[in-house]
Formats: sequence, structure tokens, C-alpha cells
Amino acid sequence: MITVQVYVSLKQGVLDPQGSAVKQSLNTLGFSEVEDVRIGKHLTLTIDAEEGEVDIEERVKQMCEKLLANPVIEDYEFTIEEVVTS
Amino acid sequence: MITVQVYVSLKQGVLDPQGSAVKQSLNTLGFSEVEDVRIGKHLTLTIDAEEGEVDIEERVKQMCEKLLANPVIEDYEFTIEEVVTS
Amino acid sequence: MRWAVIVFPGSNADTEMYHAIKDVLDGDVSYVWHEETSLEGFDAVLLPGGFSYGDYLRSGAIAQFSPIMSEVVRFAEEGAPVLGVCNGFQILLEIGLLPGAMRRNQQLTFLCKHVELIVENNQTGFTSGYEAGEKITVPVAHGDGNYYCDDKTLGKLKENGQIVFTYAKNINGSIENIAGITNERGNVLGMMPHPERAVHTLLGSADGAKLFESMEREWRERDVIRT
Amino acid sequence: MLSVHEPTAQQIYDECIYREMGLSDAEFAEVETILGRKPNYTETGLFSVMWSEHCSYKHSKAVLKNFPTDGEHVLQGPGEGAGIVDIGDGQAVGFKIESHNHPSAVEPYQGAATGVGGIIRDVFSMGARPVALLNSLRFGELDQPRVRYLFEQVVAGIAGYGNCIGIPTVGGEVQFEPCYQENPLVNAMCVGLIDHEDIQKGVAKGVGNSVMYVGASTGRDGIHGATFASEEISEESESKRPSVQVGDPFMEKLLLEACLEVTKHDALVGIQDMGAAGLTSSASEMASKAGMGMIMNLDDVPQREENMSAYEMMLSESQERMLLVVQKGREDEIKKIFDHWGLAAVVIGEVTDDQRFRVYHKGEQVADVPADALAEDAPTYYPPSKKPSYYETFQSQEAYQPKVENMKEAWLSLLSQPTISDKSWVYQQYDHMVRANTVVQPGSDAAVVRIRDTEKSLAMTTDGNSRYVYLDPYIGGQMVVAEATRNLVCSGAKPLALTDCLNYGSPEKPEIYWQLERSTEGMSEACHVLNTPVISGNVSLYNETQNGAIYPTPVVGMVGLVEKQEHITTQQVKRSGDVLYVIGEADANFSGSELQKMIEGDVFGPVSPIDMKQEASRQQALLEAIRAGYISSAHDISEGGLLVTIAEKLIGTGLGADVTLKGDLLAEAFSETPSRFVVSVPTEMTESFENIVPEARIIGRVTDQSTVTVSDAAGERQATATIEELTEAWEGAIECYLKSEV
Ligand SMILES: Nc1ncnc2c1ncn2[C@@H]1O[C@H](COP(=O)(O)OP(=O)(O)O)[C@@H](O)[C@H]1O
Ligand SMILES: [Mg+2]
Repeated sequence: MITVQVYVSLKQGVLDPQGSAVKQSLNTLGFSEVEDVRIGKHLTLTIDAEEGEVDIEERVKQMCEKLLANPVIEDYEFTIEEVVTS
Repeated sequence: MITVQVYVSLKQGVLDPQGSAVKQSLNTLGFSEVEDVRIGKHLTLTIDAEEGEVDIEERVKQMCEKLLANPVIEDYEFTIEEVVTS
Repeated sequence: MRWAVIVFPGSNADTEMYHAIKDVLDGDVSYVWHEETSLEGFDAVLLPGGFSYGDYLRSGAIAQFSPIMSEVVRFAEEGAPVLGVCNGFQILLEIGLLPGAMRRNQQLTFLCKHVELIVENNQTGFTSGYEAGEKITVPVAHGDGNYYCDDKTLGKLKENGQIVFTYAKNINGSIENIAGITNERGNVLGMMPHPERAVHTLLGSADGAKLFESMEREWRERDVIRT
Repeated sequence: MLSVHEPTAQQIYDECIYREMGLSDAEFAEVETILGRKPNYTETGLFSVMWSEHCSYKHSKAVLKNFPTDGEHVLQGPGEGAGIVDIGDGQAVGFKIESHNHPSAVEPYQGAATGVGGIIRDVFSMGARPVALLNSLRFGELDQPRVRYLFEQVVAGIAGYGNCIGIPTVGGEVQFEPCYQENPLVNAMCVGLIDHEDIQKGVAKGVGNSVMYVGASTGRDGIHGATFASEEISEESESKRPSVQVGDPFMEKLLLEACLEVTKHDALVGIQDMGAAGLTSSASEMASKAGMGMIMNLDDVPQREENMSAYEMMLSESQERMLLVVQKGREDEIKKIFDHWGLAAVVIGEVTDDQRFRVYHKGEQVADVPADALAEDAPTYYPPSKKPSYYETFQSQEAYQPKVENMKEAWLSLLSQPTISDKSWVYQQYDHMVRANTVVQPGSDAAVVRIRDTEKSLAMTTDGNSRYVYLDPYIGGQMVVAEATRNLVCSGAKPLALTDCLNYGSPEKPEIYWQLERSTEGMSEACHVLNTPVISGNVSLYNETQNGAIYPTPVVGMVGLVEKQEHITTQQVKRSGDVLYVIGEADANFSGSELQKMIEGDVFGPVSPIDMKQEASRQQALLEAIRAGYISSAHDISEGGLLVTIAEKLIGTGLGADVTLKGDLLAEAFSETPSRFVVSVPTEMTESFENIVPEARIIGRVTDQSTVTVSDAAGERQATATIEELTEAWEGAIECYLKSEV
């Protein structure tokens, strides 16, 4: 089994209304040290290693470009972890 | 400046309709190797180091518990990175 | 003229779209399930509002891969009229028939109310029945209607007259108050407000009716040229 | 491999483990008698949920018996997913209200969302197409950050579910009162349309027929949700948090469309949603109602998590699931329909004729109990009832009289009270127009939804002013029902029937039980006189925290029929020159009023009785005048009194009014005496109108000025306010609270 962590975030320069709202709330709750908040998605994919042996990295990239991120406003990153199963 | 990455995810066992829909969609798109998808939030906080000198870890923990995660259905994790500013 | 209302799993404004065509034009309209692979015989395609696939991940993201969508793309590329309302607009953005993307409403909450729109371009096959600059009242109902595009795209939209509707008052954070845009060719319109919910004074406004009438007139005139 | 170590039947008995599940010693003994042996762990679980207050109504059955449940138009009374009333031409309307208070206190977004999802399933499981949603909400005061959080999240949750599934949320109410601070109320109502021949029942008939499971797979969520809903909120409920479920409105949309298709299929025998107590309640109720038994094999149940025990599966409250009984041999026809919608339907059991409910798991029988015992044999309690001392005190007090120095100031302050002020912040988050049939949108007395291809429309409302119920449960109970009918009549509708949600504290406290008894007596009396039978409902007890119980809060959801489109009437005035009338006299008692609350910070004192006969005849006369076309706007006088009513009639219309008050000025202006209305009538209609409603009294005229003037009988000016001032006070008051962080 392989676990892939995908992070999808709004492109720099694209306004993040949710992030701003959370920053505001943190500030009013007394966390005045918070200067900026950006909110993105964190997807955890569990992938069957056998089947995916081809080129995991390439496959995940395709998933991101096709579906997981919208290139007009979002960037993505991912990390791949092998998980030892008994 | 300190950058904190906060990951908020649904607790194990809590239904993740978004994750299931994305898994389904990936499978239909031909990514049959994807066995499971869970979707969570990824927040990037920028924190003013001076002010936050107290105990960043403790402060972020408070933020998570008070606002960023709902302990009823969500778990959270975070990492703290010092950012060198010029 | 034959109209197709595409139905995705989770579409929920498909019935009012269907009835708008019936009520306004007494038109020949059919539902087309997203698993169909042909639009043979249809003259216009309507992508209705709703929450296709629950709008999970991103609004319209999953629906773009429905089997019927490649037909919709072909249909549009042939120059035939495609109207996407609300979720339909979002799907058109996701699949790239229209430029830009939707973000969460600036105020973060869903917004349902009648709003005033300005007809910015009445020289399209969708708006020829309106006066230039006419103010019309049409309801909105969306959570992700905050339109975004980069400066270059915006410049092009303006230059080509692709901005068809704007909000008289910015209700959701959209760039330049944009409420509806067409593609460069002008045969694909996406708009967040719901003209199909504004076809009778009983519903609070009948201003949306002209949009469907315009589409029919355009088709008839083109048909005359064709034959 | 069973990793869970379940206590044995002997251990459950010896260590009184059943108590943790909510069964009392006596109830457990009763279970032993029924079975003739000690129940095992799974069986104890089955009894504990089915005999919980939420499922068995053991403390409320006795009072519910008082409600009139029949009427000439009632096609289905209490006992099924929703009640159904005939509206003519082969059509009928089905509706029900249900609470989701406890889950919403713990996880407000999902609690409210799943509350909406649950009530929608109740309605479409009858075969009805859901056409509208309403809700009734109660929170503490908005100056508390926690309350604001609950309020925002509950509204977002209702919106999230209703908008996504595409059923318009057309109405509701919100009130703010300190007693709801830690125990908010979230009651959701769904209204559906159905043709008579499509009415379905939740029955498991026909030996050998298949029991099918459709919808979301089963997880460990919500285990013991029904029991949780039957206890007070405490520190301990925090640890029970995992019982909160997450809703999947997309799944429910598919389920809804598929089930409505299936209910038209003749291979379907019965259908019921899996709500509280999940598989256990739907299966055992369906069997019991048909006088049959059922065998179920849990290995065939679609599961989301690994190694679930029988106990967990039977008690899971995973959402978006339905149970069907289908004719033997025709399962594939049903499967095909679900398949089209991308849903799997699987056979998990079979109808038997032995009246036993038997459950198998991993080849072993894990439960064998009489089906009736779970669904029918729960004990009924007749708890002691005692008049509370607060009530005696209030009765001995004088009717409350406020001191008001400046009428205009009081007027403006009333308009900005959260309970009175503009609710658009709430309802603009709900898609109230989807399906394009909402012809009167939120913001008038009742919402009106047209019925396509007919002249008819349905008017609907939820109401329940708990202040009066608290001060005087009997009179308050009458008032709750009367207010709902008033709102419908003002919209041009004839009230058909009602559904109720009874939200109270712990019935085991004699003072609370007394409130429950007295208020339902008052409601029943009003139902009789107003001819509005109770066709469905729900009870939510134990709404208490260590700081005490909530006000007794019966909420009424009511639906009325508007026969012709031209009868549809709204509260806003229509044109300048129209004559303003008030119907009904004000009584100088301010106990329980918004003005008392505003000045004193609390409500107290005796409530004046309401004359139900007069209420009924007045409503009848008003409806007649509306149908005759004499009235251009109608609005009942409720919280805040007449001047608030007038402001609400004017705001947003661009019109103003000149008003003259007679007699006791303060009472005229601000008293909330029930059974009263303000209507506007075109000049040329006044004579005809007065003939039908002779007791109506002229109080002024609609003007095209943007001010409202209020004078006394001598012509002396008492207050002048511009519409702008009124609007400013009324609009945005709620948003203002929400933005005032901390
Ligand atoms: N307060 C009430 N008034 C009238 N009927 C009620 C009341 N409370 C419950 N009922 C009826 O009892 C039946 C069982 O209710 P409930 O357990 O809430 O339904 P469900 O099983 O759908 O959750 C329903 O038919 C309901 O209409
Ligand atoms: Mg139910």
C-alpha cells in the first residue's frame, strides 16, 4: 500500500476569503500574532502498490491535473509514502 | 516570521462523503489503483515570531482546539517552521 | 427547436429549466441523462443548476467527466448554443469551455435572493431581446459564485464583449461584478443568476423569459440563413 | 475474527451493564420476562434503543393521546413516516416535523444537517415528493460567543443539506432566550406532495418476501444516538460525542429520486427510512406493523468499517439508508432502478410468519426477540405531575404594565430585538426558490408554494412562542396552535392539519411533566376548535442542563390550502390610499411580551386567556374577505404588538402610513393580545369588507410618504418615524451581533 498526501492550495495572488475570515476570527479570539492564513485542501490517497507499480509519481500528477486541482486558481504538491503492510 | 502548517482531518470512522465521491471519480477516470481518499483541510498560518515568542506550540494547539478543528469529528496535526526573513 | 436539459447526479434545478422552456416558449424540451453519449437532433443545450456530485471537491469538478460532456464540448465547438446556469456555469468553467474559475462567495455564506443585473452586451444570441444596459431582476442562489480570472483573461473578456451580465451591486466578490460571460465565439453562455426562475411575475420576476426568447429567435434566424 | 469482547448475558445482569445503555432495572426485568431468559449483549442493545424515550415515547404517550388525530381530510394520521392530508383532485400533502436538538448542541453543522436529512427521508419514504422544508430554531442570547457559533453553524448546516439536495427551505422561525443557551433547539419540517394511489406504508407483509437495504453503507456513527437524545446534556455527553453523524446530501438526493421511482413499482411491498435506532427500529417496526416476523443476516449489510459487531450494526445511525420489503423473485426489477442512480440495493433478510425478529451474524444467531416487544411493548409511564411554584407566583401577580416614556424609542428598540428583527441573514442562506414554485418567499406570515398545473398552492408555517407557554402552559399551548392558523389564514389559506414537535425538559420532574400535560391540553383544545387535527409529530424531552430546563417549547408546523392563485395574500401593503384596519381589541396585559422582556430582561406575570371561539370565527371571516378579493394585505399581530406589525407591513414597500390609536395608547401600540390582525383594504372595497368583518376598526391609511405618523384619538402626534429609521432599526440587527466579535 502506498499513501499519497496531496496538498492543494490557492495560487499566490488569488484572494482567499476563507483564509481571511479565519485570520480575523483568530485575531479576535486573542491570537493577535497571526498575520496571515491560507486555506487549502489536504487529500490522503491510499493506492494499491501492485497495480500502481508503473510510475506512481506520474499517475498522481495526472490525477492532480485532471481532477484534484483546478490549475486556474490552484497549485498542488504531493508526497509519496510507502506503507509496510503485514 | 514563523510558518505553521496545520492539517485538519476527519476522525477515523467518520463518514467522508467528499472523499468517497473523489475516489469514485478517480476510479472512473481510470485510476483504478486508488483504494481510498480522505479529504481534510490544510491551513498555513503566518505568525509574527516576536509576539509569539511565548510558546508557539501551545498557542497553535489552542487555536486548533478553539477554532480550527472541531474535536467532535476532526483530528489535527501541525508542524512549525522558522522562516528566515531578510 | 429542440432543447436538451442535461441531468447530472445531483442536478436539482433541472425541473425549473425544463418548465421555463415549456412555459415561456411552449418548446420541445427533453431531459438528457449524463450517461447519454449523443446530442443528435438537439438545437440547444442547457446545463442546469444544482449540486452535481454534491459539488464535492469543487463545484462542477466531477461533472465535467460525465460521458455526455464530450458531446457538449463538440456541440459547442460546432457553434451551437450552450447555456450553463449556476452549477452549469461552474461545469463550463471546469471543463474549459469558458475561462476563469469560481471561488467561495466573499462573505462565505450561500446567498439566495433577487438581484439586479445589468445587460452589458445585448449583441449575443442570448440577450438580443434586452436593451443595451437594461437592468433586470433575476434571482441568485449560490455559495461559490465569486468569479475569478487573471488580468490577461479579463482584458480579453472586455475586449471581445464577453462579459454579458454584471451585478448592479457586487454580491459575492466577483471580479468586475461579473455575473455571466460567453466564450469568444459567443455561443456558450455561463451565468450564476437563474433566468429560469424568473419567467413569471408570480415568481417575483419575469425578466428571465427574454433570454430564452432571444435564444429561440437567434436559432430561427440562423436556421433561415442555413436553409 | 471477532475482536470485540462483549459481556455475556450473565455479566450484563450481574454488573447491571444495561443501565449504561439506558434501561432501568424494572425495564430490564421486563425484558427478561418477555424473553423468558436473560438477553445477550445485542438483544440488550435492541431493547435499550427501542425503549428509549426517543423511540418509544414512554413518558409522552399518555399526553399524546389527547390530540385529535382524525378529520375528514386525513388520509394518514400519526404512526408512519409522515401524516397525510387530502387536498382534492387525487392529490395529498404529507408532512412531519422532527427535532435534532442534542446532536446540534454538540456538532451544530452536522447535527442540523442530518436533522434535515432525516425528516426528508420520513416524507419520501411515504412516496411523497418533498417540495418544501421549514425549521424552528431556539438559541440563547446572541451576546454569547458560543451562541453565535451555534447559530451560525446550525443555519449553515440546514442550508448545506437543503440547498444541496435541492428542496427549498421556505420558512421557519428563530427565537433567542437565555434558557436555550446550552440547549439549542433545532426542529426541521418537510412537506411533500403525493397522489393518493402512491401512498406507501412501512410494512413487512408477505412471508418469504425479501428485505432489501439501500443507500449509504453502515459505519459506527451514531451508535446509541436515540438514547443520547433521551438524556440531559452534561459533561458526559461530551464523551459521547462520536455519536454525531455526518450527512451526505448528495447520497440522499440519489436515494430520493430512486425511492420515488421505486414507490411507483408494484413489486414494492413496504418502505421505511432508517432513522433513530437505524436497522433495529426500521426492521422491527415494519415487521410488527404487519404482524409478521423477520430474519436478517448482518453479513450482507454493506459496511463502511471493519470488524463491526452485531450490536454496532444494529444500533448504528449512519444516515441516508432505507429499508425495503420487495416481492420474492422481483428483487432484480428493484435493483435495476437503484442501479440507474448509482446505488446498490442488497437483500439482507426475509419476512417470516413467526412474529419473531431474528438476527444472524457470522453464522450465529445474535438476537431472537418477539418483533412486537421492541416496537410495541415499551413501558408507558404516567409520571407524577405538580404545578410549579413559579406558576403559582405568576398567577398571583398583577398583569404587567410597562412604563414607556417615549413611544418612538420603544418602537425602534423593539424592531431591533433579535427575535423581532429581520431574518434575511438566515433565510438568504437557504435556497428558498429551487424548483421555482415558491410564490411567497420567506418574510411574510407563511410561505406559499404553488402546485404546478393546478390553481392550488400550499401555505406553510412553523410557530411556537414559548414565553407564553412557560408563563401559562394551557393558554400558551392554545396560542401556539392559534398563531400558526393565523399565519396561514393571512396568506389566503385554509389550515388543513398540523405536525408538532414537543421540546421539554425532563419528564421525570413533576413540574416539567405538568408543563407537558397542560400545554398539550391547551393545544388539543385549540386543534378541536380550529379544526386542525394532529397528523404527525415528534417529542424531544430531557432538554436540560445543570442550569435548568428550557421553556416548555411545543412547536407547531402547519400546512394550509390556498384554493386559487388570486387568494394568495402577503403581509406587505400594496398601494397608497388603502385603508388600514385592525381586527380585535388590545388588552392591557404585557406579561410575556417582547416589551416586558426588553424592559425587565425577563418574562413573568399572568397571561390573559384566549377566546378560541372568537379566534375561529375571526379567522373564518378574514379568510372569507380575502377570498372575496377585498383585502390587499394581511398580517397578524404577534411579538412587539401593533406598531411592529405596521412597520413590518411597510418596510421595503416604498410606502408609509398615517395611524391613529384609540383608548389605552400603550396597549394599542405594543400589547401582544392574540387573535388580532392588521389588514389593508382598497377604498372601493371598504364597505364590502366591513360587511364580512364588522368588528374591523379603521386605524389609518397607507400613504406614499416615506414616514409613519402615529396620533392619538385627539389628533395629538405620539410618534413620527421615517421608513428609513424603522428599516435601519429592523434590518441587520442580527448581522450586527454576529459581526461584533467577542
Ligand atoms: N407529538 C406528537 N404528536 C403526534 N404524533 C406524534 C408525536 N410525536 C410522535 N408522533 C408520531 O409517532 C410516530 C413515531 O414518531 P417518530 O419516532 O418520531 O418517527 P420516526 O420513526 O420517523 O423517527 C410518528 O408517526 C409520529 O408522527
Ligand atoms: Mg423516521
